[in-house]
Amino acid sequence: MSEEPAERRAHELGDVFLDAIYAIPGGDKIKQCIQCGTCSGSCPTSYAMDYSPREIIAALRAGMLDRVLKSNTVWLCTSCYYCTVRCPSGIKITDMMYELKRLGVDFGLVQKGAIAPTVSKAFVNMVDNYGRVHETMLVMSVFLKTKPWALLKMMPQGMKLIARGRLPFFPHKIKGISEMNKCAGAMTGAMVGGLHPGGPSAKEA
Amino acid sequence: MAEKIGVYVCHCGSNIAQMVDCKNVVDYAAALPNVTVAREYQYMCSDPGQEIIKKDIKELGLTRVVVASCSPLMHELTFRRAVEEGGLNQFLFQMANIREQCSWISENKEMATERAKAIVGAAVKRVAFQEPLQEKKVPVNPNVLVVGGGITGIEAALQLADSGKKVYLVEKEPTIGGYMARFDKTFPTLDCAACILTPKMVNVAQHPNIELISYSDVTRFSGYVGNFTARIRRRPRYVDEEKCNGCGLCTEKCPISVPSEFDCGLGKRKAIYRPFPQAVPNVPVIDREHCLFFTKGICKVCVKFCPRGAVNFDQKEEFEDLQVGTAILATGFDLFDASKVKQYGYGRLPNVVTSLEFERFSHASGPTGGKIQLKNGQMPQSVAILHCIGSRDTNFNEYCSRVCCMYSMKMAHLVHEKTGAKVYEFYIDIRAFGKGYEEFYKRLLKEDTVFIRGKAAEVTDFAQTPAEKGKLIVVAEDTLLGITRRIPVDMVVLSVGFEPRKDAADLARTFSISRSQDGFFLERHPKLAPVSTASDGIFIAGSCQGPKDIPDSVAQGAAAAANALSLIDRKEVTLEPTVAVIDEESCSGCKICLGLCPFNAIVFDDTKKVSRVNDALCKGCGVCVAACPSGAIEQRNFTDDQLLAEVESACASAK
Amino acid sequence: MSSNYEPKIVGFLCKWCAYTGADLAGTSRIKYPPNVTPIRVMCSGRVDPVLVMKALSSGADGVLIAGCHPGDCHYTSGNVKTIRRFKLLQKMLDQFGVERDRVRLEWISASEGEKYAQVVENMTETLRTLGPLNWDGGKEA
Amino acid sequence: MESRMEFTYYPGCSLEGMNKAYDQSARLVSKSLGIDLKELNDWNCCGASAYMSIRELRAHLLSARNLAIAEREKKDLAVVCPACYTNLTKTNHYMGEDAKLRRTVGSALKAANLQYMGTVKVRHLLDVIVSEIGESEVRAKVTKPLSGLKTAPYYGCQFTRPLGDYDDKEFPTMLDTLLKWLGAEPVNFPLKAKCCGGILMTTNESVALSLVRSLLDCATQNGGEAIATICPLCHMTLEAYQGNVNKAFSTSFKVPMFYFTQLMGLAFGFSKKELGINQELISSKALLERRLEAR
Repeated sequence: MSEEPAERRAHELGDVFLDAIYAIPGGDKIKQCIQCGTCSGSCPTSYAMDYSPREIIAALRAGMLDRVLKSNTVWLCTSCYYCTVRCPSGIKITDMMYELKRLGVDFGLVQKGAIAPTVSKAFVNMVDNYGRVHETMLVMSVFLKTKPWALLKMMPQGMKLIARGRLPFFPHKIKGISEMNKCAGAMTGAMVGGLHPGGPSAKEA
Repeated sequence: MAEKIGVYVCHCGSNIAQMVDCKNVVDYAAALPNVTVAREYQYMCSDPGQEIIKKDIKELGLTRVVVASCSPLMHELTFRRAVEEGGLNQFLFQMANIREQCSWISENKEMATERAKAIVGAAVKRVAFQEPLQEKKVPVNPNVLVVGGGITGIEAALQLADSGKKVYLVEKEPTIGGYMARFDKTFPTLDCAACILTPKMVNVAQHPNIELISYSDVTRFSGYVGNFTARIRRRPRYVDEEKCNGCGLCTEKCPISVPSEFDCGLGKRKAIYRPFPQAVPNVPVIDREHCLFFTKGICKVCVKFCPRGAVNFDQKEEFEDLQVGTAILATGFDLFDASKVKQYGYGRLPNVVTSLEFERFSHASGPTGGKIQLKNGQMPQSVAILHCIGSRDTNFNEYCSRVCCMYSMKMAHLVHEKTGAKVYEFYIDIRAFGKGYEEFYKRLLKEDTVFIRGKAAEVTDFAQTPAEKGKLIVVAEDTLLGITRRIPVDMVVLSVGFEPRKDAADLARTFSISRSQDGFFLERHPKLAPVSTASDGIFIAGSCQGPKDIPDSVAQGAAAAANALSLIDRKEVTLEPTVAVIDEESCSGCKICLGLCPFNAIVFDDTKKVSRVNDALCKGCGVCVAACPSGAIEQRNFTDDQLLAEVESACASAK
Repeated sequence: MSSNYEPKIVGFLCKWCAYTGADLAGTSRIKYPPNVTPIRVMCSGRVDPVLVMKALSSGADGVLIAGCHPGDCHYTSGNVKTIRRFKLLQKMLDQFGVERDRVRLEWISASEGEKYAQVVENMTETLRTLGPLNWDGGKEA
Repeated sequence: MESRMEFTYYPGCSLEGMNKAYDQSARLVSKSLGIDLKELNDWNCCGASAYMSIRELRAHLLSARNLAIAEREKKDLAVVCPACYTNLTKTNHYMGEDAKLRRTVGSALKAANLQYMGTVKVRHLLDVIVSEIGESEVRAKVTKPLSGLKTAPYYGCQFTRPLGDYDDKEFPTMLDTLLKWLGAEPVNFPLKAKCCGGILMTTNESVALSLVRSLLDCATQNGGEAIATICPLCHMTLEAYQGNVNKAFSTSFKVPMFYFTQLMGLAFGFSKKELGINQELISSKALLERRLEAR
């Protein structure tokens, strides 16, 4: 009865999330998960996850979305795809993790203080503005937003790279950037973000 | 002539009635031309259901009957019999399938009812054109062909032979015994496999009613139920089976040693060899690939030492035709190739072995004399057994191989007993469904076998801690704890699953039988006809139908024998009269049909210049009927008139 | 055409493979549109083009011919003859101006219940887009 | 050398920055093998994982734009970054399989007068060199064999997973093969296709560093004196963070890193400068002198 509002929301969203996952190519395969643990055993970072990928699927199917959202699991996925190629049920677990990241961001439900969504957003901004990623700028902007002190720590490394000409200062902007954004605009608003109507970022787009 | 047709719509409990408005269908049928009576009933196949038909035939003078119920594959024979008992020729009956292909597949009652009406209407129209036919009876040849000499084929052959029937047992290897001959112990009772198998093998060898044809295969199979001809190809052994007394001197003296297939390449055999000491027949075979005579034209040591002059390098491949009435296929399975799953390191990491290799290690007459040992000859102190290798996996085979859980636990017990090593079982689910199996699982738990619920993710030799140095590390999520564990062990055994034989497709073609989606042979009915096939007189038993353990295989071998016996003891079988007939008046003698018939059932009469069908050979496919440019050929019970009537009505009556 | 148009399909199914496969779809309770009236033949090789034309001229919107996979024919090679005959059939359809998509040849084994259901579903969908045939068998021409 | 194979070439963002030596050396050795790489006109980001984490459709659109431009050139697209390979190929596959995605992305492309019919094949340069150019051609170019250079062949994740079907997904061997052709000695490297953790370096450094440490451990324990890479992110991670690993775990790794194209270039007789080896963070000078120049 005394559920936190966020938890209640998580419960309500359980079905929305499941449907969103079913909708990605091959997404409904999670119905056929046999909970064998191949994914988690194959995952290079599962030891640091609050819940293993197998447990994430179990929680999703049980409608316990709060577990999924509160965990650091999806943002620890490195896209190594071992789980995907080994899964005996043919589940594209990595793709599922991407979808969960998008859902978290779209619904504003990411873990507090998580850096990874910030990095991803900075990445997206840069690509949308320049068409390409400029590593120096990306790193700078992320650290300025999250932990500026860390930049100092990285100075010696950075100087080395600069000395070897490996840190160009100015970003390259592609010629087709405006037409690229026109293309993106041609897709409906809801589609540009995730596919999740109601999510705040869908409105932004 | 106006026919009097009776139409009977079956509810099949609620199977049909809940999706098809049967009353509506009956009303529709009653209004069709020539329909005298239309009724509905709960279960038409029941005795009272059949009685209704019989009574109506007698009292209303019906001349044709249509039953709308399940698939003809289920009950066509039942109703034909009822019609016959009612006094009508059984071919004046037509079945309308409104269950499998109508009610069961529909979600909309209105649409399903319309479809049912169309199907019934078509049957009513068709039945009016049907003609009385007489079934042909032919004698059954009592000889039986059994293909495959594993435990299943052995059981089938012995059962048949003991009842006095002649059995030809064809085995493609030099010896019978199959996989079971390679196993050490058998679960859950832990009988020694050889102790219970070898006596049966000897029985086969000595049985007066069994002709064992080893090192041979079936290349062609033709004819029809009760009267088949099997073409056997005998490969040359280069040793005369009649002369050889199995003394083994040739093998002893042969200078060439090569890896033994029987021992999975772990042990050696000679170029003239018996796969194992208790081989049946107890006659060696010469391996042409390695024999010095065949490769270099020298040596002949075996010839020199054979006291009976049995070695014969001039033997040639021979073909022989056998006449049999029935055949039992017990061709078994292949094991999954573990090297396909790269993450377990089979073939790359020494001491990762398959379960069959383990059996050979553990076998008293195996390459290590029954010692379970590592590549360096030492005894393992810890062993991991990985379940479901190649099974329950969409990347390889989706099905469960059924036996691996149990044989894995048997291996765990043997490791424990013989080495005292710590044993880990990595499993997804334990499937211990047979008699005494769950009890065996409990016993293993008591023996301190460590069961880790989680499919192994990988096996690596990269050590991350000093304790892992020099070990194989099995990485898996312990799903009951929700943590990934790294378990260092000395030996990893991969419990490989079953697969259809590589040549299963060819064999299915040779015998005109089907395969299920997984590639194993398809039974006629999964519950009620598990050893029959869609081809009359051809039975399947054991793991060629799907993975099975020894008790189930033996049961199926015996079941197939009983099925064959039941057919033989009928003495004669009735053949479907749905053969082709040629109207000599209309035949133009163009001979197109001759080239089309796959059974050479059509002959050309040179004097009358017309074609004629030999109805003993005709199997009633109807290909010639469709091709005849003069429309001179008809297929009984599938005549143009009948099919055209059915087609016309199928379209017209639907809404 | 009214929105509740339901195409009528005549299915010639060989007894050994396709008919058994269609039965399996039912036994497995797979749902698909009940638009096919099945007609059982011993072999797809029995399906004379005349039967197909008869179906189309009698009110069928489409015809499905289904047999064993090539190489798996119960009669060794009946379905090979079906393939050849089917090509001829397609030319006939062209002559009469009937869309080729209305007549399909499919290989369905006794274990492919799911495939049968998919084929019927897919074919029903195609015929819904094509609309009713209303062909008189070429009498006018 | 006359060119026998023509590709459009997609360097990817990371080859413009910290990994420009990869780009430099890839172009150089390709040219000498007769592979004509024409840089894709005005290419854009492939929609890499950070982008995919936020926007699905638009990530596909990014890849589709590149593919559409490549299709206009009527050539297949060669890439060197495995992550770019994965993203471009994924979009290529999914647009082929999923009609809805094809329609949505297709109509969006129209806004820029672009269209994509699905005819472009994305190829990884290593695959092209090993499968198409082949042993005899490569060996024929080798003037300074890398004799005795004990190299750990490091593939990383996305060279074959999930979509690259030209090599084994668990134990790829193409790089091993190529190293042998160059005269080098590929060492046993059980972790050859494991994750380097690079993507976590900014967000979860401790997890990332322990992954890097395992790789360095594994490579050196098996006798590797250098690591050959095919992925710019892996390369950067293993090169730039060896110091951090040493600090965190009190180790003392100093393993020189080479892009596979740099090793090819060395064997083909190009200078270290031409190949961008002078841009390295961990000096390979001593190693190369000991192994190659001492002979």
